[in-house]
Amino acid sequence: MSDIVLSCQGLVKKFGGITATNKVSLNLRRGARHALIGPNGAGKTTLINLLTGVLDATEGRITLEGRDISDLAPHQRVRLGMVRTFQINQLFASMTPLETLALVVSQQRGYGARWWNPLGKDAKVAERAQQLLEQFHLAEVANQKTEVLAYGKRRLLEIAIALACEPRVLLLDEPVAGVPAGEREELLQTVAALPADVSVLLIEHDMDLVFSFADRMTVLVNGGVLTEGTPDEIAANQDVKAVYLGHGDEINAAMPTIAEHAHV
Amino acid sequence: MPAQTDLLRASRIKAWEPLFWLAAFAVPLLLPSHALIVNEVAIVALFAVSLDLVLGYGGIVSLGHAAFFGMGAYTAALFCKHVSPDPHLGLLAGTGTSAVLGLLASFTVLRGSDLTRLMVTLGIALILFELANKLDWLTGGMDGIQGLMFSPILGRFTFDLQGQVAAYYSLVVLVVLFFVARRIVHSPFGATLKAIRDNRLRAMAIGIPVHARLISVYTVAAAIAGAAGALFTQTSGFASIDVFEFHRSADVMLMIVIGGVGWLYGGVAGAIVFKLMQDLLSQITPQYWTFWLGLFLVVLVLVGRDRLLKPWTWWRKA
Amino acid sequence: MLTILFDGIAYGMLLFVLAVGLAVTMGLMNFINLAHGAFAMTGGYITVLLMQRLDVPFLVCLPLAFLGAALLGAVLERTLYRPLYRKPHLDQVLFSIGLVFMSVAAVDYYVGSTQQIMQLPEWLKGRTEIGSLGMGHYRLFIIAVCAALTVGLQFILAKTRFGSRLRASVDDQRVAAGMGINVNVVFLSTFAFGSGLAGLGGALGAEVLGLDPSFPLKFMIYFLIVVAVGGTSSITGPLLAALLLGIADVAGKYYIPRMGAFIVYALMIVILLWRPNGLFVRQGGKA
Amino acid sequence: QDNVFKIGLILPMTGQQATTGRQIEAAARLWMAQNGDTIAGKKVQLILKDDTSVPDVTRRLAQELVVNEKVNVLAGFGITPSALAVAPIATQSKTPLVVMAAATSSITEASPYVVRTSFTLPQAAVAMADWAPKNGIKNVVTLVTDYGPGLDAERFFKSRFEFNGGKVPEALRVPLRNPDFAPFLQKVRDLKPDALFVFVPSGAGAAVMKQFGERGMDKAGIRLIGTGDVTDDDQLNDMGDVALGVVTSHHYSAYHPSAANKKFVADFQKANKGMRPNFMAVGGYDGMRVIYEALKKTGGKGGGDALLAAMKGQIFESPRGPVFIDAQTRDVVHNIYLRKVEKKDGQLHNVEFDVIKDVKDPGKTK
Amino acid sequence: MSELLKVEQLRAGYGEAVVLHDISFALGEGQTLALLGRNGTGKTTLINTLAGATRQHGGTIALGGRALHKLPSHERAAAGIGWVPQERNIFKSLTVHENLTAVQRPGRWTPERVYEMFPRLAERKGNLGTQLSGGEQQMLAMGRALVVNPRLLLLDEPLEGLAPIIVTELLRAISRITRHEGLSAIIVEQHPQAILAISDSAIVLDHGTVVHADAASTLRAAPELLDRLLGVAR
Ligand SMILES: Nc1ncnc2c1ncn2[C@@H]1O[C@H](COP(=O)(O)OP(=O)(O)OP(=O)(O)O)[C@@H](O)[C@H]1O
Ligand SMILES: Nc1ncnc2c1ncn2[C@@H]1O[C@H](COP(=O)(O)OP(=O)(O)OP(=O)(O)O)[C@@H](O)[C@H]1O
Ligand SMILES: [Mg+2]
Ligand SMILES: [Mg+2]
Repeated sequence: MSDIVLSCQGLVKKFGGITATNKVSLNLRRGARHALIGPNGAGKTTLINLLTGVLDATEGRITLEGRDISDLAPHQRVRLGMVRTFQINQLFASMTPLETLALVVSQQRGYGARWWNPLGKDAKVAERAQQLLEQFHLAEVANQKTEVLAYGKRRLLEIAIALACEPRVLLLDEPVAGVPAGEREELLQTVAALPADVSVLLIEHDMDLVFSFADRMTVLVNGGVLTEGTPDEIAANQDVKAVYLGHGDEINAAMPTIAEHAHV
Repeated sequence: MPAQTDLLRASRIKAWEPLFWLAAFAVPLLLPSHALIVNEVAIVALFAVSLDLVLGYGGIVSLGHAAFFGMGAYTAALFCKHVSPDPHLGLLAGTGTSAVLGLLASFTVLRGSDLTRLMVTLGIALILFELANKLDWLTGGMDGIQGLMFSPILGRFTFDLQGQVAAYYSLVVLVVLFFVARRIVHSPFGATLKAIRDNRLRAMAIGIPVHARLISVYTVAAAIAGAAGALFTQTSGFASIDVFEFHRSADVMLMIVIGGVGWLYGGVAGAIVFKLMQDLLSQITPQYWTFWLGLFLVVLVLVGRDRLLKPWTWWRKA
Repeated sequence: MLTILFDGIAYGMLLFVLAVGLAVTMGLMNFINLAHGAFAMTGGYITVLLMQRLDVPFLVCLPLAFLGAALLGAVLERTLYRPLYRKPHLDQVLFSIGLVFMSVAAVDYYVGSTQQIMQLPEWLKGRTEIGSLGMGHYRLFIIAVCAALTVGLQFILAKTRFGSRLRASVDDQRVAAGMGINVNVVFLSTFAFGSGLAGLGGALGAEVLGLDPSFPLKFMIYFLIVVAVGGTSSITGPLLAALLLGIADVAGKYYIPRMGAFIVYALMIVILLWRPNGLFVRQGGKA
Repeated sequence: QDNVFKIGLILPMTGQQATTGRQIEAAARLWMAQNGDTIAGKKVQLILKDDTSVPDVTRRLAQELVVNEKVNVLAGFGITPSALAVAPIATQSKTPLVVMAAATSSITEASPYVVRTSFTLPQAAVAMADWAPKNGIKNVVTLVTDYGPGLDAERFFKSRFEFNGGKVPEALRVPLRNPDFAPFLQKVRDLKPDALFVFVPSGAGAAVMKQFGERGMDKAGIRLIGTGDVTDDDQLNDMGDVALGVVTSHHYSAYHPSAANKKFVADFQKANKGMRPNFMAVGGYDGMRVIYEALKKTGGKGGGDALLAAMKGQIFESPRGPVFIDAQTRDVVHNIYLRKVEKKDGQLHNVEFDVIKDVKDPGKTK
Repeated sequence: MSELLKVEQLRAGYGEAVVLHDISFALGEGQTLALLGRNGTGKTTLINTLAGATRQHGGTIALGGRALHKLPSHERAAAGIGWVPQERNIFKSLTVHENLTAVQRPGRWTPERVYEMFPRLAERKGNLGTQLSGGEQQMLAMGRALVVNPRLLLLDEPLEGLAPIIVTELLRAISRITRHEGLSAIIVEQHPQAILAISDSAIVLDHGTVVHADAASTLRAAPELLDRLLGVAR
């Protein structure tokens, strides 16, 4: 099946006595818009950490484009095109967004080891960095240190960095957490607008977004896969409702009932 | 393009930089009585630049940087004694062996917390100290290698008692290596170092080979420290065991912290301030000068580097 | 050889008392206090001077050394240290080294630079032989004091909430205060306590290690080794590390005297490469 | 300006060697107080520098003193590497260099301008190696600090002692940075020699002695012998009764029963809040005498070479006894005394009970 | 219903900068207040000011008649403030259990009761704070505020990053606690509808001032008004 880009089989991760990931097998098709949902502590972030090599799996194999990458270091996996964002921002505090993006672009183009000419000497790198700044509304803060940026801007930079890596496979861990409701859609639109052959795996608790974004969904519970299917199948699945979605399909719809319960 | 100009701004040479170096070069000529201290400052400044590469840019704290300084010093001494009295070759040899040592040692600083690194580097320097003491057939033990005679610089300038030749020799090496370091920190390579220092996890996540980068910068820094050590031997005519001593590592660390880390001039400034202060205070009170030096450090930290070194901010509100 | 083991334990215990205060300030408070040795020196000088000049009995001097150093610690915490908790570690290094320099010169100025020699009371001078095991009474005394101290400390940190309130304050001062923890008092008492322990260590150690103004610099490395190897998150870590190093050092010097100086350093490097966060780190994950 | 005679005194005034610096400085100042500061029409000026026992600092200070201050004599030097580091400067600038403390044998060979007024360790060690076998000590373990002077002491003691028919079953070396002597002493105890020969830098002597006593080694029949550094006069009093009976060999004791010494000790203590002079002080005191005498003789004319020539061959009565500056080796020749620690007038003293006259540095006779 | 919290003319900010200007409002015992406003309008600053974690420049805060603004931060917890900071700020070197016990005060809420409410946490009792998933940290922050046994809960975006089912449960729990145990709460939230449903009243902030104060039910019934106040373009 050549259209499977990323896949893992029987992935297990144990932290002492806790099994955070329990025999997870997952296939990501080329160009997929795949969502990964599940209760808190189900092991979603851990799974991403395993796929990207931040954590070593206790058991199981991972293949990317048909190649076994289980033993590769994180940076080597990035070079093969698998890029992620973090649930909690991971930025370079003392660098400006411009420097950060110029650095990422240089590194992505294989210039990261150049030690004589200054960063930005290559006009193409600067150009691409500028482009990204504009795309993510960061141009006006391009030369401020990252540590003084407002939370929203930092969140945008977090995503911009990942896109600057020109991913083939993009893993997003709650990318819109902390972003106000109005701006969430826009952000995900940027992601949705990626080339059709880029595959995306999205973790998110905002069901409005997830259902409007995903063409396929996997539900993780207690470290293992509960079910996988199309959004409609998932929305209709009683087990998923029981452990994750709750009684209503959407939070807002659920609210009045709760309120009434409460007033009893 | 604005992005490019903004990016290149950091690496551009500022107007004051040539002035600073011109002044440095003028001192031994205009104030020949201070040539010796200029030489000493230039050497520790080079040493400080080397540590700043590791600490300020690579984010690796080290309390054992004297290991590389000492390696360079002893190599230069042995090279002079057994191979050739030519200082230029000796300098290269000192730089080279330190680089090799740095490469080997770099594997010990890849993992662990700051404290671990501090102690591992310290341990390596102390072990080299003990080795230099034990291998007395080679190193002269506690007495070191004494009475070395080097041939003239460029075949013409003999090291003089006043120290002018030594001062210029060290200054030239300092300037050259300083600008090499300057290129390095402003290059994409340097940027990846800063990225690693700021956030190792993210650095990995954008494809930076963290270990390889740390190994290379550690090796380069060790080489520069080795050059400083070689200069030390060549301008003083001996290598003594205390080049490996803890206080050398500690002093150089203090210097770059005084001047500010992650800024190559910080190391140079720290070296100047620390050395001159030490010299001046110990002239005034040879017994108790450490008290005043200590007081300076305490005040420096409490008041803040910026405010202390920029008097015009004193009257502004905190 | 039992005697060697005994000597190693005593030496290790001594290192422990000297370093445990640092494990508290550095490990728990996350403050790089290189001036720890200066507090130890304070305790040492209090003891020696009281004994020499005022003929105060040794056993009375020990608590006084603790209190004196603790008081000094408290005063310095209030006046100088407090603003530094939030500064970068390197600034803390610079600051505390500055304090060390000042203390060295000050002691030199007031007391002089010669080694201070302490006269132990007679009952601590002797030695008991049981078979092949020879135990110096003073070393026995050190072991007893340290054991009591360890148990006490362990109790305070594990059985009371003080330990977790302290760590909470270190993790996030602002939020800890918002949760009702009086951060200032927690820090002040911890720092004073750590300094007091250093003072006690200095008082106990003066006999074995000698005491002169360069004490804080001379032994700084040893304190750091103990804390680094032991890990900074518990009391048992530094204790076991100190014992390990003490025994290894004494045994190494006894059996292979030629390698004497290398053993401790080599051991430290090996341990730290193997366990970068120290031998005995606090591990979570056990529910 | 021309009428000033400058002495550059470079000493460790801070750090672990600070006591050496203090003793020598005090002695030098005492000499000047006793003998005035105008000699042969020249005003003698003492320029004190702290080298913190770091050789490259010593060297720079010496270089600056020579070039900028134009000093006539360099003096002081607490540790051997410092003295060695400065030797080439003395040669190059033809400035006499008076070593007042450093005790490794080879220093005087590093430059023809070096003159030593302290002592050499071989002198003291060999004297002990001669005395011990005659007094029922046949089997000795040596314990020295692992650095230049320590190795000198070990080597010379061992070879002379074995030459005299003694046995040295084990030669222990203690690392310079060593907080606890327990393992070494235990080793000695297990080896059960007749005596333990010790050389450690003066500060550590007390610790060795106390732990020696604590370990009950004296009761096990082991005697403690060593060079005089172990029972340093400066600290002897504080060491307490454990020091009683320890036999050492050295060139100076503050208890040396001569008029010259009594006056020296009294004046020294008066000027320094009761601090007792030790062998470092006498090295500084005699060093100043050598410089003064040479200045008197030359009248300040003829530069360094003349000064040096006038230093060689001086013979005088020092607080330590008769002293002779060997013209050939420029090293000090003096009596080495065997002393035992005893309590006199409520104070501990190194009481001399035997003497080996006019000991040359054995290091120079190879 | 008696008045628990009374804020008058409150001015506060960071350092010299004043972020909040002349804020006044009151809250009754057992009542819930929704605190709404766009990004960066000062919601967190207001919450933090009540908790004593910012610099107050003027005005008064009274909690049950007691002048809260005069108390240092750590005494406010004793006075009855329970705080869930926006960034959660779990104590990273404490275990889950220690996070609770370190700040616990006597009262109905004990760690055991927190574990009942969030069984997930019970399973992770011995984990260090940083070894929790994002959502678990959120639960712990909530539990930590409860074991202080406060009279007033300050909840800064308590639902962020929680699974939908937990969100509904938590909302239910909050309204249960306020109705039955007499606790009051101030809740900041990005989903106004969700929070208005369980609130009694609401205030909307803009540029650090109160631009609208109303009953929660009124606002909920007027989505256009709400959208306009919050500047949401739909
Ligand atoms: N380092 C660790 N040590 C021990 N347990 C851990 C560690 N990291 C994660 N866990 C546990 O593993 C489980 C899975 O965590 P993970 O972060 O993957 O959850 P998640 O699905 O991303 O949840 P959320 O939606 O709340 O972010 C959690 O219960 C967490 O407590
Ligand atoms: N530590 C700080 N120092 C200085 N200014 C700050 C600080 N924190 C916040 N601000 C400023 O105060 C203002 C209000 O911020 P606040 O965090 O209270 O907003 P908010 O309404 O909670 O926003 P969000 O919805 O993003 O959480 C902003 O303009 C912000 O830039
Ligand atoms: Mg997660
Ligand atoms: Mg907020």
